[in-house]
Amino acid sequence: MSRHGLLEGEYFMNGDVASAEGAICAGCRFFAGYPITPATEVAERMAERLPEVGGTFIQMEDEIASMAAILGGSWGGAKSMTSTSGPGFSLMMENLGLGAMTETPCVVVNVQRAGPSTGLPTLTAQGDMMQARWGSHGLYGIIALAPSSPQEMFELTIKAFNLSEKYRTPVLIMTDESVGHMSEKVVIPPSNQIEVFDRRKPTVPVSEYLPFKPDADLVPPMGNAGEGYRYHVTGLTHDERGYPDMTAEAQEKLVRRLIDKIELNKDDIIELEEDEIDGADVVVCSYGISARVALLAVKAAREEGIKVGMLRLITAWPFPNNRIKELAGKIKAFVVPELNAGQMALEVERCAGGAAETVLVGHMGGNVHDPQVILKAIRKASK
Amino acid sequence: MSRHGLLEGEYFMNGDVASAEGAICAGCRFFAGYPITPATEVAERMAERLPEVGGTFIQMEDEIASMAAILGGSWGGAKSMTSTSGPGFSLMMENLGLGAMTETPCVVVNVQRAGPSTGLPTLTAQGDMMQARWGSHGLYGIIALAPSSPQEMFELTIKAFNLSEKYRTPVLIMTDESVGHMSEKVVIPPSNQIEVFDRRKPTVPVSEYLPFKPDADLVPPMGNAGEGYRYHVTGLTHDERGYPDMTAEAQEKLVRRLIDKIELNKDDIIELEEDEIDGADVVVCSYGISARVALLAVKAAREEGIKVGMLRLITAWPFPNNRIKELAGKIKAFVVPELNAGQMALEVERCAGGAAETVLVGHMGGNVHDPQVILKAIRKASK
Amino acid sequence: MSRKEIRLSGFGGQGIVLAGLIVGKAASIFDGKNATFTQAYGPEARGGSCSAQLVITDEPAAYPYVTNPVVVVAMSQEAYTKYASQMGEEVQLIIDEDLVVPDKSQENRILKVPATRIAQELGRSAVANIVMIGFLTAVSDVTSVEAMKKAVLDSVPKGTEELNTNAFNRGYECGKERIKAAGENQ
Amino acid sequence: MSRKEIRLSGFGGQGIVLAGLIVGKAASIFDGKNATFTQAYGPEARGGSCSAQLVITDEPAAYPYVTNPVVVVAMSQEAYTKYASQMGEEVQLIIDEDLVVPDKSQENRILKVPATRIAQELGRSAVANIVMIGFLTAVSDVTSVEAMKKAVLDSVPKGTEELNTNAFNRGYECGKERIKAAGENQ
Amino acid sequence: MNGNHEEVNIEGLLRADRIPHIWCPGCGLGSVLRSFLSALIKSELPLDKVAVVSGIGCTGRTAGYVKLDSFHTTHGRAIPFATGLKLANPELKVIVFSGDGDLSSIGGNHLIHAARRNMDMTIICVNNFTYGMTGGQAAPTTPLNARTSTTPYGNYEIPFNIPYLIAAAGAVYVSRWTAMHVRRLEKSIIEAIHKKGFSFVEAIAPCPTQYGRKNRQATGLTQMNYYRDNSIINHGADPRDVGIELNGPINVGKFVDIDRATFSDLQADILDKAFPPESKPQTETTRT
Amino acid sequence: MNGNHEEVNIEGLLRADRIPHIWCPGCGLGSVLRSFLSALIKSELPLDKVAVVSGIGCTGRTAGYVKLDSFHTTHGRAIPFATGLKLANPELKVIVFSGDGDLSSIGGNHLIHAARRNMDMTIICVNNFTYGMTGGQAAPTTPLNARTSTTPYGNYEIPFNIPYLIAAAGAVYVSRWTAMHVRRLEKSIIEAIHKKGFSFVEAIAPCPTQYGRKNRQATGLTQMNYYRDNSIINHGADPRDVGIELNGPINVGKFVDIDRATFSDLQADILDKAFPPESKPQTETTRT
Amino acid sequence: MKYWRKPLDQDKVKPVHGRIHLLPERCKGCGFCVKFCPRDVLEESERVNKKGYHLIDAVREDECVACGLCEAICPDFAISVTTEDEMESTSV
Amino acid sequence: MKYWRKPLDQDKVKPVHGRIHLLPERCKGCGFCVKFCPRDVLEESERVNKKGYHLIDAVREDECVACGLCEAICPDFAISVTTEDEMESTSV
Ligand SMILES: Cc1ncc(C[n+]2csc(CCOP(=O)(O)OP(=O)(O)O)c2C)c(N)n1
Ligand SMILES: Cc1ncc(C[n+]2csc(CCOP(=O)(O)OP(=O)(O)O)c2C)c(N)n1
Ligand code: SF4
Ligand code: SF4
Ligand code: SF4
Ligand code: SF4
Ligand code: SF4
Ligand code: SF4
Ligand SMILES: [Mg+2]
Ligand SMILES: [Mg+2]
Repeated sequence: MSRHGLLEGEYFMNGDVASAEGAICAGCRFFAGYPITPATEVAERMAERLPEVGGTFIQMEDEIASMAAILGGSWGGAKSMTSTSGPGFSLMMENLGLGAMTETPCVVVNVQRAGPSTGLPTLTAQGDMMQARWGSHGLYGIIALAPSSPQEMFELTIKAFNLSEKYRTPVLIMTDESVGHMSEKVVIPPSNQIEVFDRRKPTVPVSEYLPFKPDADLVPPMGNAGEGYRYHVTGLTHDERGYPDMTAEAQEKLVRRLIDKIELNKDDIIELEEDEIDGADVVVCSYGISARVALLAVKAAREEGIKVGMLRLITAWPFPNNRIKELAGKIKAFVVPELNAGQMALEVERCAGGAAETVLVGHMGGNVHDPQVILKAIRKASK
Repeated sequence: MSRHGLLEGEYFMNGDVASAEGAICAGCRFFAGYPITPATEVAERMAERLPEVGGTFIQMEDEIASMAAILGGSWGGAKSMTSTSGPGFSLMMENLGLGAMTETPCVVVNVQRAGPSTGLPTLTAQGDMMQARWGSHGLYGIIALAPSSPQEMFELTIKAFNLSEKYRTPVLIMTDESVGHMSEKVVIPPSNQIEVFDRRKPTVPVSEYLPFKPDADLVPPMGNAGEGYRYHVTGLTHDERGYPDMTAEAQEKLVRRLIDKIELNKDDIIELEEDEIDGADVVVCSYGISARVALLAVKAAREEGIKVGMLRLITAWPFPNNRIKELAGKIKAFVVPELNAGQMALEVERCAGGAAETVLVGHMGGNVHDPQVILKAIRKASK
Repeated sequence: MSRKEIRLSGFGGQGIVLAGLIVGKAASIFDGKNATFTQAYGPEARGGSCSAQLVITDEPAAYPYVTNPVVVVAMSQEAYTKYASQMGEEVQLIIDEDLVVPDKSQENRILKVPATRIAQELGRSAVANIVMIGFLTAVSDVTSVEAMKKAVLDSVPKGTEELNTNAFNRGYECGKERIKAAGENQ
Repeated sequence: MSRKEIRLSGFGGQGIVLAGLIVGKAASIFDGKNATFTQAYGPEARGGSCSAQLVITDEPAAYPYVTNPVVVVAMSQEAYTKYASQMGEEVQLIIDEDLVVPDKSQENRILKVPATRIAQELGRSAVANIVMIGFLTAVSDVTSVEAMKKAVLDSVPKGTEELNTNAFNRGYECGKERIKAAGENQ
Repeated sequence: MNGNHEEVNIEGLLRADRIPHIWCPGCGLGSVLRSFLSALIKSELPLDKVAVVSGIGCTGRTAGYVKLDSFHTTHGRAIPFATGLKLANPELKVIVFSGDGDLSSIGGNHLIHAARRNMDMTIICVNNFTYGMTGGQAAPTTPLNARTSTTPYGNYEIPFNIPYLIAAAGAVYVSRWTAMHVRRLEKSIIEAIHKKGFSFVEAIAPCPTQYGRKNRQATGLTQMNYYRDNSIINHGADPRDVGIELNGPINVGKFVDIDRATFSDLQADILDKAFPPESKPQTETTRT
Repeated sequence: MNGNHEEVNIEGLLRADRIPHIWCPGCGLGSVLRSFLSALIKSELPLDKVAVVSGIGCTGRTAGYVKLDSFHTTHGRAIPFATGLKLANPELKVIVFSGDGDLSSIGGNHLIHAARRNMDMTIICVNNFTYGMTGGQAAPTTPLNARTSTTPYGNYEIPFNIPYLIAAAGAVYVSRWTAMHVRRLEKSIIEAIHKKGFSFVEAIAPCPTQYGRKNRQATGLTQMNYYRDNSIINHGADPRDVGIELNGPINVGKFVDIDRATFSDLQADILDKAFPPESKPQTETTRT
Repeated sequence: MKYWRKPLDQDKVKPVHGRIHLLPERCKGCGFCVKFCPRDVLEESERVNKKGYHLIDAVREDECVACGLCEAICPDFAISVTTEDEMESTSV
Repeated sequence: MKYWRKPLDQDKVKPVHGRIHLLPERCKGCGFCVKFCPRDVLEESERVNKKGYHLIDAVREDECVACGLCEAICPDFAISVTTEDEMESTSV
């Protein structure tokens, strides 16, 4: 056996594997995880591949430990990742909050399956979208991306690492079993053509470094453990030195910034795919596998002469409030097909603010929508 | 020492203790918990009191185990409860989902403190309101109550047990450190004056009982373990017998009902407190400690001649969509003070649907709002 | 609608919280009013500064926090500096005279009680808080004397009733004397 | 826009998934088209029914699922009943003749290959899936022969190339024969 | 146990409408389940008062096949769920039947704490050295150097010696058998069921599909043969000496059988002291 | 450790701007911390490469007082966090300093798994028999019958014998001292730090405020006196014999000191076999 | 090193004769019964069931001593034994 | 039963003289130093610091052998010892 290093070229692989390869291209060198259907293949691929690129894979005793370990890994200087599905994602919530609070770059892949609870372990759903935003206690901002294909699993995993390093925050990949388990061609460019962002290192002398003092973009540069900073990092509310500061003022300053560093950099973070939006009466807003299914309905509707645009959420969180508001003023209705009982649809409805109707096309999961159902909703909404 | 049994009369006690006494009055006889500020006093009180009324207290090794244990306790036939705060609440999420999926009556008290992460352990906040709704993966409905005083901690804990038994679902008490740690007079009526609802038992012969076959109200009667039913209970998607059924159809049927049994019984579940809403230009919508702080601002605004109503969410989830929609058509604006960066305010905004403005008065937690800030928001909103 | 706000402060371990609870219980259970008790403390389990607040009203109080206290009790220098030293003339200030050196400006109007010393004389410095409650009852109209006495007895461990009654009485007497003296001085 | 949908089915353990991946790889990597591979399986780790679906298109396919297959391969009776028996005339049906007894109505038009038997003859029943792929390549235009051959070699464990090439060729030859025979029969 | 003996056979203890089960050909789980059901019948427990709790995994599916009150919970949480069940209704005999991964990986903490408390329940832990259900990843029981889908180059983690760990945590009964030792396993389960306190039976079983195939034991039968040829019956062995190595011998037998007060015994002791039996619950009506 | 010795004193290892610390008068945590810092200095490790990881609790506040890279994580999760830190940067010497509740209650699973893996790190576990920070509830270390705020009638749970549990899980170094044994504790910490693999030092310490007061040891000094009068130095004792009872003797000493390949050793072994050193990473460009 | 004795409990079993009953739809052909039968009564057959598993045959049923091991070890609850006299299950 | 020896390592300590330095704002009056000093050098005083803790005094400083135990055991980093000659910390 020989170490293969970075891949390059065209591969036929599934979304989970593509995500692992994306991570490796993005520079991920530490993975801690725990098996769970339908995300296991991410871990298995990392177990095989990380030794080939000089990284470390460890299977932890559970998802709590996995999430804690990647935070430690990140502070140790390695780009770090874990992957899971609903039940494990629920278990990661506490330490995801620690990641947000300590501004620790890392990537968590959630390949969604149907829940609640153990639900349908092998079958698709998109039921964890709100959990991605609100699943940990307290206040924080989060970035979540929603790939629709293996190629995007590859690309958005790279993007996730870049965003996590740039904004010093955990970034979530919220995909679904359909995308995770589907195999398609994945094109991996030569590594020198892949844009990779590394955490901004401190520029001040070691003794002057304050690990939580932000630059103008609200993000503090980050030194790694072992580099001589001797800093303190805590999940308690803290000041710029990282020292606990048990006051409402410190809370206001710190937590407001944690939220703002994502809110105020929305334009840089949010990525949407828009198709025939101009002049549309109805805009279908969807993501992940549902967006691909919806496209069939959109095309059929267009053939019927309905003016329907497609807005695909590549970034799910932060939510594109402004774009939705803007569109609401111009169209009759949003149609939101998703594999849940209404999650992103609530956000669309909120942002539409009554200016356009919001039609949820919900589905409890287990399989994808019948495109006809979406088509009917489009027809109705266009009237 | 002698066993005291049920209390009755007037007591000066804090919210945490009042919640424990409410639980005992409601018939709670099993408590499994893990200490955490500011909820520890609930557990400590139960440790002292349960042996006095013939119940069992156990301190588990963590919050995951606590949540799992109360589900087991409930199936064992005991009304069961746990209490926690943010970090522990995050850890309970997976098994909360199991409770929803298996339709297990139980009560979880979350005395909120400032987060994310360890945050400000001893200081107040309301940052877990959305987590209460969305914190576990997958789709489910939930009931959450938001007490504002020790007296309400007592009363709403009883109500929580009643709702959990009636609808076979976990019910959350979402209070805050302020209410949990504040002491006030609590009036405990004689036990025969307390309305207590017990789970509806099967009426069919043992051999015909289907543990997940709902009655007309969408809730299945519940037999306890050891009563001869020999049923199967699983967190997998299941049929009316409780057998795993790995199909999208079973998922649709089961999960839709889990959501509907709460949605369609909203009128029975939702409790609001309204004050001078008729003819108001502005309605302040708040809950927990914030509602009490807001009332000061509301009164000051009224003295200034502003027509301002007060809507207190006693039930936070299910959210009173209809009432908000109705009011939105009649008023200029909602003002929503809460100790977070906007959580219930998002729901208000969504339901207002542009018909009324929604003004969040956010606060990252650590202490309560300055009533002047709320007053200013009311003034501005009334213009 | 009458509203009285009271603050008791000192360091952790002095029994400030228990004192606050006693006052609250006296007002709400035994005087039949409404009282809201809240507390503030630092991260330390013991030894940090500590304050107990009470709002006593006829109707249930919505706003539970102290913003305009009528009485402030300080049992440590730190607490005095933080909670009492900035208070205007309208606020009644009480200190433990052995633990707090008041600012010059307040020197004359402040009420002083050697609560800890009296407690030590009674053989247990832990009852300084009860001495202080007795004193408070004497010098203010926060609650009735009867209510406060009942609340004390209802809140202390069995077997310590006599000690605590003595402590209360000693504080109460001291309060009456000081008030009288203050009256005579004017 | 051309779109071809294919379904391979059988029971778990027969290598259906690998077969599907080979077809997908052949089409997308070696034929330069786009292919989407999806699978469906029961809760069993092994022995349950199993199906692999492929959508092969010129442009990337949005909708990745099979609704109107042009070819259905069934390697078990259960799979045949579930996936093949209801298919209309326009759908090409292929079965392992030793494992599936087709419905009377389809008896005549169905393509049969003793894939498992051939594999056993080659010494490893595990290569029945490769025999089937050879057959499929011969009787349909799902992918080019070259592409499929490359895909097979690219997907099987090192050291088994010869065995698999043989299996492919045996299947391919069998396919060509059967096609010819069918043509002659008409 | 107070008899109330019921005429029942194995078939009557299975949810016949769910058989054939989902387990693979040659999987040892069915054999262990059968030993368990047989033990249950011979134990003469009143079956309405027996509850089976499983976590998640192939083994965890057991709860779904036994015609008893049966709970299929979350991954790793069978024991705390069972704890609640038992404490809420002490009449129940609670049996946890779950996998090595479920009980000793994600559920490891509950395992040691329940043993520590000497919670009155019986654990049947099927150890197939892997996570079968998710496709054969390494478990905390996977021997050093073994191949699994997450140890493609060989496992570099040292496994637990579970009997030793459980003994150290406080279990009063610890034994190990394999799926091949059907009769001895059955006997041991009967003993465990009758034991007061936390009893633990490790049942080693083939997982040909996910573990065996990757480790030169391609069928269940190969694995069973291996057990037959490499098991050493070693009753009373010091638990610290019964660790398992790849291709090494397997010590089986009863390793621990001691007596110690259970959680409920101690609880009763202490509460009876605090509330002497004469002090009946009463309603207090004074205003305090 | 490769010297690079730095002139530093204890004061220089403290975040002086955070002293006085929040610990109570008579709390033993400060004494243990001092022993640790002194050990660290004497160990001559390059201090820039030392990281301290704590969980949550009074003990957990330690990370905030040491002037080193220091991480105050979530309750119970110090060890997995430390695992990530160590694996991402193997140059680091990682020390976990946390409480008995944090490490053995909520964090118990990570504790046994890290010991099993023989992850190269040193654990200093301060055992004050309670959850100090949250107000003195029972911990898995609280002796039977002891009073705590959640065992108002006396504790009815049997505590862990932590050294035994850790030894059974796989630790290569296990010792116990009390806060009173400042010098021996220091020496043991130095040994533990220099030990390759998972080393564990239990430091028993007074918590007068939450534990002592409820159990007739009202001050730190009473507790320290108790340790002085009741400790038995018992090097090499079988870990199974060192459990602690209320008002009983406390066995102290070094109980385990063995050699065993660490996680990283075994990882290197296996990966070196899979990828012989000559096979350098390369970029594969074939289309497959 | 091998402390192995077989067959299990053979000595305690009365030398009765047994009859073997197979539920073919349950059998998965694992061969446990064939291999561990102390009397070598069973053999794998050419017959396959619906799922494609090879069924077993009691080719030497006369030799069967109704020890019940095949029934006890079968992971699929597919095989059972009755004694010739009673036609009842010997092992519960 | 008691294998206790005290004072710790006393024999290894050179009989030098020590000076005691107290940081009064750190001392919490726990008495550990007083109690465990092998030479009985220290005593609790009447003086209290800002937080109300009783400070300690080196009432018999002449007896101090600079063993460093008080410094080592002080949980509040409040006391240190220097030798008379060097005025340097003896224990790192
Ligand atoms: C929280 C969570 N994490 C992961 C999983 C995925 N999962 C299901 S079963 C299993 C492993 C089961 O292993 P074991 O207990 O040994 O059972 P086996 O399948 O081997 O019988 C895992 C990791 C899950 N269901 N929930
Ligand atoms: C998930 C979670 N649960 C509970 C808590 C509350 N909590 C904080 S510290 C602590 C116990 C600490 O005990 P120990 O580790 O023994 O430390 P000590 O305070 O005794 O030094 C608990 C339960 C928490 N912070 N997070
Ligand atoms: S995967 Fe393994 S454990 Fe699971 S059913 Fe198959 S053989 Fe048994
Ligand atoms: S509560 Fe206990 S452990 Fe915490 S600082 Fe005080 S004495 Fe120390
Ligand atoms: S009962 Fe015994 S002898 Fe008869 S076939 Fe079965 S195993 Fe063989
Ligand atoms: S043991 Fe059972 S499943 Fe296996 S071959 Fe025999 S009868 Fe069939
Ligand atoms: S250095 Fe030693 S002798 Fe001197 S005061 Fe301190 S403890 Fe006593
Ligand atoms: S040991 Fe330290 S804190 Fe304690 S009395 Fe002595 S100097 Fe003060
Ligand atoms: Mg397993
Ligand atoms: Mg502790």
